[in-house]
Amino acid sequence: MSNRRDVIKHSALVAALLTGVGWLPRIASAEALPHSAFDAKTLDELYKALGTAKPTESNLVTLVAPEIAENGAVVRMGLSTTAPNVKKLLLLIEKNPNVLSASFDVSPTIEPSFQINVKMGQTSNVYAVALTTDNKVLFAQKEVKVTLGGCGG
Amino acid sequence: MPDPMRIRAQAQGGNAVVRVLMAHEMETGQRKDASGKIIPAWYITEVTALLNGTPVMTAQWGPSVSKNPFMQFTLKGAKAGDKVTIQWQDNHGDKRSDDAVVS
Amino acid sequence: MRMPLRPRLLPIALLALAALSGPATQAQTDKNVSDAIAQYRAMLADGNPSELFEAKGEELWKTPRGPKNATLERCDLGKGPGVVKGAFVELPRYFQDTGRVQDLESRLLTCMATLQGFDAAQIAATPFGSGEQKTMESLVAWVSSESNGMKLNVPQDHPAERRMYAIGQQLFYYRGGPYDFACATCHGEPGKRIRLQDLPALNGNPGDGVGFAAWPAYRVSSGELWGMQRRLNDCFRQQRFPYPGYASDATIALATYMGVNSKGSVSIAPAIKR
Amino acid sequence: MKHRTLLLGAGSAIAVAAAALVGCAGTSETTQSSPAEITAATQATIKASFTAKGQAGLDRLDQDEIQKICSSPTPPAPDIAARLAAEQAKTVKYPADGRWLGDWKSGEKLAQDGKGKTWADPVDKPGGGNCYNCHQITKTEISFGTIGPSLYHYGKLRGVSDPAAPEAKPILEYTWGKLWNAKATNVCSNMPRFGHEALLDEGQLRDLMALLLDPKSPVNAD
Repeated sequence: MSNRRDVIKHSALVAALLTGVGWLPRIASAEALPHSAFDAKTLDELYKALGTAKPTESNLVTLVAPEIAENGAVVRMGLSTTAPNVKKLLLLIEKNPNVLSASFDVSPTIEPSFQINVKMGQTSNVYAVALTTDNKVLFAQKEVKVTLGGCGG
Repeated sequence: MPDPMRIRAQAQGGNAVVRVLMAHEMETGQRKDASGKIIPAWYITEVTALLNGTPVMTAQWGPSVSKNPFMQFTLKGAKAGDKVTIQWQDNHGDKRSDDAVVS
Repeated sequence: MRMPLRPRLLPIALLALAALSGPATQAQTDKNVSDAIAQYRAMLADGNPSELFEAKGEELWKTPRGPKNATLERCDLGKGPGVVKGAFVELPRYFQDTGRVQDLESRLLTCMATLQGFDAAQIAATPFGSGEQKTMESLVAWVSSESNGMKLNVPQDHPAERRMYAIGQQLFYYRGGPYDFACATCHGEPGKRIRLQDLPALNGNPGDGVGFAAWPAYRVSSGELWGMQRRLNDCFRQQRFPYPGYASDATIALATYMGVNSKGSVSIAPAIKR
Repeated sequence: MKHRTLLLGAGSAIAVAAAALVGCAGTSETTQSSPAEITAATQATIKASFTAKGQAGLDRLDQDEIQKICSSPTPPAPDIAARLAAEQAKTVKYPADGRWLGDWKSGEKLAQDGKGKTWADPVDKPGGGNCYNCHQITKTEISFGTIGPSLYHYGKLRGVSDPAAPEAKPILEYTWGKLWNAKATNVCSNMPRFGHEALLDEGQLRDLMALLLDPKSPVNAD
């Protein structure tokens, strides 16, 4: 199911989302990107511009989220990482009006693992992102489908 | 004065699992009231956890954290009798701090 | 260095759906979807915000309030003044002092009026979620939590209780309104759903923690604690009926009917619901 | 025209029933209530418990013959059911201009919409079809109810490849009738009588017809 285009898309998206919420250095080319620019050609430039902060999908980051949310008002998310030197764990919800849901600054006394209830306005990709002290950006992503529940009235 | 939190801290294999419920509206600033006026955003912006008085975690939250927020985390090396403190602050400047003892 | 790529995870239920071609595989779709919903609910089960309401309810119970500046600690919920543990699973029941069959909320109104001096009619007319109705949310959360894990045992000893059951049964099947709906339209047969929500068959015993045994509950959709009164009120709204009075006999009759039908099922109140 | 009556229309009967209720609650604890007494008490309870709110007036509690006969755990006797269904069948108004199908896209929107007719809804706002509450319809919408049968491939399964063809006519008529007055075929059907109760207008019904029967609709095409 995975192809290079998808990988690039998710990676670029995380980068753009992070830039938007102020967690990555604001890079002129990234900021200037129109939303429609999430395709490979333009994104190669974005990659270069992001340098070490290039977001990488990684199995060192885990996102636990339901396949389907019966109600978008409360969706339990679990985000954790086994990557070394992690300083922050972020939860991003792509289609929410406020993309950044929560950010956790971790210390050696706490597991880099959190559960939290968040709101989702609609079906969306959700990203768990780990930022390391050596400026790596690692992420895991999953689509959560938000359904219309009840009698709809 | 905001309502107290519910904090449960349980020792588990050399660590302590902490579950927290906070009483808060977490208004997004996106919703409208019956008359069509935007309901202003009102949400917890910062959460801090302390173990025996020492800060171990700070979290920044946006308005998309659910109403009456739930959060769970694990403190390394915490044992029965240790004191866990949770503090929050919202965008109105309201604050709340509650303690629990690891059991 | 690039990290090894993890294959993109497509939700299993959606993959299965994509493979569907016709109603022949309906059962499989239903199973995938209901598994996914079950997963969603299981994740939420730990950390039910109803605990916040329970804590507040216990405090409100013990706090002197109202014109008489009194607590509710002498309130008789059916097992004697001040006895809260186990009271909820035996409600609605007949009360000698009022001469009425009362559910939890109706009885709390009585106590708030007689002990604390509140105007019961005024509280009954207050919109859900505001004023003293907000107090009620917390009180029902706490009182019901004190029967959590106990078996429902709504009494049928007094003739008034049996009569209330019989009225409740007729109301359950009473069709009306522009849509011709009765309670039974949605809750008359087991194994049915409205949209993705399972519908308990309330003319029988739907089992532990289902139907009557799952209310009061924290509603994630509104972030409020709903008692049975609000649950029934919203059912009647969607049934396109007129407005049922708070703690009116129609609502108590239906609660009696459902409660008695659920005899022996374990109450998980306050539950968490979508 | 519909004739609605209260089960016990007379006000005096209600007064008696109310008195019986009070009496029961007070002293006559050993008396066993007769079924007629309970029915009267139910009526009294309804009267005392509901108030009009918004567009939901108290007249909504007055039952017509169908609602009355179907307010029981046991279905009506076959002969009565057949007679009443035949009467309901006479109420169906087929499209005057012979146009059966509208736009399936509008039909899908209507099928999704579960609003309308509650005490909280504005009177002038048209109500939705509520279809997904009870039926599977398209393949893509996974949030559907199961109170009614699946309507996925509705037209396809009935062999409707050209809705304008003469052989499709009986299916068009049957489907229109079902939408207009479901009680015409099944007297105690759970389905609302969308045409008969003026819940949807002719244009809306045409759009729902298209959703179910247009070969291009995702109901049949997917």
